[in-house]
Amino acid sequence: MSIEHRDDTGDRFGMWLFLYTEVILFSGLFILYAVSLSRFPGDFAQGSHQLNIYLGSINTIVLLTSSLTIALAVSAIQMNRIRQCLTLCGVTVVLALVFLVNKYFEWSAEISHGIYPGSQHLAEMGAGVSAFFNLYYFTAGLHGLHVLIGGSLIGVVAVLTARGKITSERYTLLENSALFWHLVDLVWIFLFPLYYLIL
Amino acid sequence: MSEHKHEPVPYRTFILIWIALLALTAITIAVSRVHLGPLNVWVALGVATLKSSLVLFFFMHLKQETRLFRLGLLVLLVILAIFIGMTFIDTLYR
Amino acid sequence: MNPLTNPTAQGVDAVLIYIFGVSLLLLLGITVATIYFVIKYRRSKYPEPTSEAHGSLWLEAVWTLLPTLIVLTMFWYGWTHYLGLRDVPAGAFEVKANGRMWSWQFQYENGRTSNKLYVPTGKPIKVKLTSSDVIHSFFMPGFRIKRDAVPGMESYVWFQAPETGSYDIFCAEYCGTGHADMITTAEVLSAEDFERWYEKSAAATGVARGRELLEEHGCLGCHSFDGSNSIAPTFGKLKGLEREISHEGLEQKIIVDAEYLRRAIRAPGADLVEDFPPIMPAYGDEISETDLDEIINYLLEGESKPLIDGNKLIEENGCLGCHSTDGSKLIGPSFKGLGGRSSEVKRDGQELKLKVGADYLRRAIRNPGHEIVADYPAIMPAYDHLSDEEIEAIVEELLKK
Amino acid sequence: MSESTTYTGFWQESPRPGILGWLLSTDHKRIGIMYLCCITTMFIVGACLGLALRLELIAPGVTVMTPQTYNATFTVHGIIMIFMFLIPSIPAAFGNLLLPIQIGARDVSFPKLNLISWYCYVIGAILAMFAIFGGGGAPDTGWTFYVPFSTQTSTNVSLVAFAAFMLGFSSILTGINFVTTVHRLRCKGLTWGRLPLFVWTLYATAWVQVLATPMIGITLVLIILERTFGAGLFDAARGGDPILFQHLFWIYSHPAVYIMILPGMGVISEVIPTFARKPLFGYWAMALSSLAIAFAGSLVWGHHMYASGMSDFAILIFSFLTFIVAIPSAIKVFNWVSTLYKGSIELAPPMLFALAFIFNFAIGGLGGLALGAAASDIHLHDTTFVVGHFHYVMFGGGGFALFAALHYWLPKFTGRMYRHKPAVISWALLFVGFNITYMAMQAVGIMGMPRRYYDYLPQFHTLNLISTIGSWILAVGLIIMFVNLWQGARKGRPVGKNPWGAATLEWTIPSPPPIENFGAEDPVVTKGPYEFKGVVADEY
Ligand code: HEA
Ligand code: HEA
Ligand code: HEC
Ligand code: CUA
Ligand SMILES: [Cu+2]
Repeated sequence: MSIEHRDDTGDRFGMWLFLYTEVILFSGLFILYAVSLSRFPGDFAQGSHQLNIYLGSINTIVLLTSSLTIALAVSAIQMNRIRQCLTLCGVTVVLALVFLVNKYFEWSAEISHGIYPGSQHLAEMGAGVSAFFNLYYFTAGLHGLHVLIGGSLIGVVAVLTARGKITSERYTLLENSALFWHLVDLVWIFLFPLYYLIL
Repeated sequence: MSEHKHEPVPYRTFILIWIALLALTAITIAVSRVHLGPLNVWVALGVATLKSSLVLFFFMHLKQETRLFRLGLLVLLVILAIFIGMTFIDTLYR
Repeated sequence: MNPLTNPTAQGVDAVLIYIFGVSLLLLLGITVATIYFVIKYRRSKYPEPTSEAHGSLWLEAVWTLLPTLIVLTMFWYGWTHYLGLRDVPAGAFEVKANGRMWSWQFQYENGRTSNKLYVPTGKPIKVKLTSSDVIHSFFMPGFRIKRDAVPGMESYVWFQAPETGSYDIFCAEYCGTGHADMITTAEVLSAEDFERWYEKSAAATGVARGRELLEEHGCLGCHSFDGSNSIAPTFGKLKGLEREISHEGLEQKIIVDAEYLRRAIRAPGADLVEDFPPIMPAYGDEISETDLDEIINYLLEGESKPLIDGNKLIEENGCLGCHSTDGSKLIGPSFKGLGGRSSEVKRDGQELKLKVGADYLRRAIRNPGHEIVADYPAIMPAYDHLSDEEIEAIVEELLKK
Repeated sequence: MSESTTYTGFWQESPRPGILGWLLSTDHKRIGIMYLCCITTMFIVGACLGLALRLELIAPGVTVMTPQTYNATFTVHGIIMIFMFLIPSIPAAFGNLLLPIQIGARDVSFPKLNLISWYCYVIGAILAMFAIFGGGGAPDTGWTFYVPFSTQTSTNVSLVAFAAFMLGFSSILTGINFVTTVHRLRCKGLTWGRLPLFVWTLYATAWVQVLATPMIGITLVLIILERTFGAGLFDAARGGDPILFQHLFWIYSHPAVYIMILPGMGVISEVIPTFARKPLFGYWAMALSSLAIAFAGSLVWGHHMYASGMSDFAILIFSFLTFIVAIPSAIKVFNWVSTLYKGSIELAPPMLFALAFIFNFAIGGLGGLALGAAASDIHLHDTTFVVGHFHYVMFGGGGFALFAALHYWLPKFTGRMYRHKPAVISWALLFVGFNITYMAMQAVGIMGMPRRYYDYLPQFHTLNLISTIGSWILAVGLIIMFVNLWQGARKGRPVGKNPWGAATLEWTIPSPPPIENFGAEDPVVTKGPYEFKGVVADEY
């Protein structure tokens, strides 16, 4: 339309508000987790033992690193280093894929052991263990979905950057995608100890 | 409507934060091997909170943003605490 | 409503009256002030406002503090009386109530079960609530008590009835199609009557055991005998019936027999009757083998005598308080020789003579005001809470007298 | 005035002609109008279902529908009225129309997001309609979706849950937009102390939308997952807890009732000063009480669960906090009434609806107190008293506020005035019909009639009959009102900028407003929103 209004701070603030809604979305599952943990601490430890701590730790490192690369990408664009910015975005997307592939192997192993929501095996392991794995699958699943969305978003932003649509003058889109990606990381920062490290 | 432009954060800062994050991850895994009873959960949550504040304030530039952003975060955390805490008022005393 | 001399109702009513009373005063004050201002300061009289006040700290403080005080009293009053609903007096008589779609089953300490809640007067009763499928809620308006029956959890309510009588029990948590029919009553008996009822063995009730079991286990919440298939297939004429069922997704035809019925009750998921949802719960331990045999036998063979004992109903419903069976004239006409008698009645102000038959009797019980027998006052209550089957049973008995 | 008869403002000016000019428009006014159309449609559908419910309850036993149909009808009625009508009604329709103008902005912060939000709403509504009328069984869980029933019934629950999820998403996007807009786009001189109260309430509401709505999102997703995978998340035998579901549900759905009422309170706070020509009494108390309601509203969800088997300690806390929320509402009522004192009061149609709002809301809210007290709620919970309570606050409050807003602002946005006499007649019918319908409903609830009952015992008959008759009066009033408004919008007399003599910014620009609201120059505000000195009303 006629007079274009531009408000980068407003755009970022809007993104933060959106991130709040994401936090609340996950918090629903964390509430269920917290209540179940306080009810079945023993069973939760038992369930947690059956998760693969190595894959979990690797994924933690992967996500932390991807968080770094996307943060660096924002600095790069601010300093008008477009090539570096593109590389960093690329690395982030690759790390997102690594995370998902890793998750795929982890889940297939667990499912092949007969552990999945509603399975007979789970039912036999008792109420607390069932609750643990149900929540694990739904929380990690929702998180995985966010990894997928965040990764795609960064891919799109990288293309826009390459096309010159995102510049050192105008990079809110990149910044906001980075914010989203950091949120994905933040969720994992809590998810990891709560599901893998409860002993 | 004051425009608020950020200074680019130097790469070095981010890398230092990253190293700190990895170190904290190592710590939290290590601590989880020690049996502390219910304390384990609280330690894990404490470390996670520390890690997330690093991400929030540095990676997410919260340090550079105006007061409004921090106020918003505070509101979120208060609400979150209410949601979780008040649910426990029921489940713990049932 | 029932007279409120019971402790739980008195506690709750005190709170209700207090809150409603204060509310009414507040509402009145606000409404009167509004109407008064609107009339007094109408624009035709005051084209310009006579005050430009933006506010008044003093007034603001008043109407922040005033409501605070008012609501705090309400809160405290409500809370203390709520505690009264939770503290069961010592020595309470305990009954278990299990809710399921869509009936209540009460179980007493001596093993006796029933569909109505039978309790003695004057004694605190603790009802322990459980549910075997979805959430139900045990609600007795006459005692102002209510509590959800949640699957996997046990909760309770208590009450005490100073007088004998029959009190409604509703299900107050929405639980599906039959929610509104999940109604029963608490029959408060005198201590002696209750004792008699309590000790009486189940067999002595005059109803076939199979039928009783169907009622106790709530089968009749979903199934009927009258051929209606609203929620679940009817139990009417099951024997030898050809059924289309789906077995593990495959459709097939079978003939209803004992073997099939056994499966249908123990593992209803295995064979699904066409066009019905798979909502029937599986009945495991709670029905013993012998009871199951009774049920199946009853479903296949039925029974020769009427399902419901008409004479018992006539007694229970207090008909004999006004009607005699020996020909003597009480408040109402005698039952003696009723069948085939001709009777003078007044309908819509017009007098006519008619012969007593089943149709007439049905009307006379359901809607007694419609036709009034000559020389009798129009005081008979309408018995429209009786089911069709019950009316049929009563009519059958009456015609025999 | 001869030009103004042909002047059509944003109705004609558009970068794109025709229907696409609407469907792809990012203009907040066009989006607002589109919301208004959808919402009115939904209201009429929902209201007709409500009428059908009352018809079934005219007498005991099955009268016009089977039990299953009744269950589906009240579920659908509730879902439509809450998720598709009342939650978006004032914020999405009138908020979009007015918020930018009242703060002197050209549009909201994220106009494209605004359009996306409308599409989310439409998709959600279409999916819901499909779930309801598309065969397979309309959902029959009640709008509360309580488990385990909602995970067992074979009706279209998953689809309608997904639809509600989309509607929630739409609500979130609107909320994000409004919070950002209020923070970033206020024009010069429009300090926080000069914001119209309507903006304050929208702002408070928007925070609730942002912070509470995701909770219903995850709750609905869990129902869908549970129905698909049968994991037993709420099954006690598998480590779940049905009561936990109720917590998650009410964590959103109680704050949601304040999403429904707060903007309505904002409307009333605009209408009353205008027709009393007097500043709103206690401006800051009104502004802060809006924030207080929004905040405290997120502390009290447990009052829906007193009878559920929740811990007694939780009942103590939740009951206490419930009473605390009543205080800011009381402050508002007292301030409205004292605004009238020594004013110059004109009983124009918007004012009539506003006064009716105060009365109805007071009854509904005071009824809420009886529900908030633990002992009395045990008796009243899940009876028709609760149904009466929430119709009083939602319809008598939220609905009447919407009607006030329609009568107040439609002339602004259509440039034409409806006829006043039919408006007053419809108001009288609505007011009387409403109170008959729901007063009787509350009374029968006190007697102990449970809600969601298609059938009831004979002792409840008289009051139910009265209530049903009331609903017919209500229906007549509604039809007259809608026809009158429609005719006014089509061929009413043209109005000038400021027919009511109001002092907020929207009345300083032409009716209907032009596409970017204020032309080339952004407005500068120098006085408060309720300073009527020197404001002259245009004739209409
Ligand atoms: C617009 C929606 C809306 C609003 C504003 C409210 C407002 C309030 N509600 Fe209501 N409520 C609902 C919508 C709403 N409610 C719905 C939809 C349900 C049922 C959901 C379901 O189960 O399907 C419900 C159910 C409900 C229950 C649960 C009942 C049950 O199921 O057992 C309770 C219990 O505490 C309650 C309380 C309150 C209170 C205390 C307020 C307060 O905010 C009211 C404050 C207002 C006043 C107090 C009146 C105005 C002030 C005065 C007249 C001045 C004088 C006042 C004082 C001195 C205090 N509500
Ligand atoms: C904003 C919310 C809202 C509104 C406005 C209404 C409006 C009405 N509701 Fe609603 N109701 C709810 C929200 C609402 N309801 C909710 C949330 C529930 C709970 C559901 C649940 O339990 O899950 C409920 C439940 C509910 C019940 C209880 C069901 C039960 O528990 O057994 C009843 C029963 O009488 C009822 C009746 C009505 C009636 C008669 C109206 C009337 O006010 C409607 C008036 C309208 C008309 C009479 C029609 C007018 C006609 C037109 C406008 C057509 C004009 C058309 C043209 C000119 C083309 N409602
Ligand atoms: C919640 C409702 C419900 C309850 C309670 C219930 N049933 Fe059923 N029942 C059904 C439904 C629905 C069907 C049809 C679907 C199926 O075959 O599972 C059915 C089918 C049957 C059948 C097969 C009937 C035929 O025509 O083929 C029998 C026998 C039966 N039920 C017996 C019982 C008995 C005995 C009880 C109590 C101990 C009982 N049911 C309780 C809902 C119920
Ligand atoms: Cu059982 Cu409603
Ligand atoms: Cu509430």
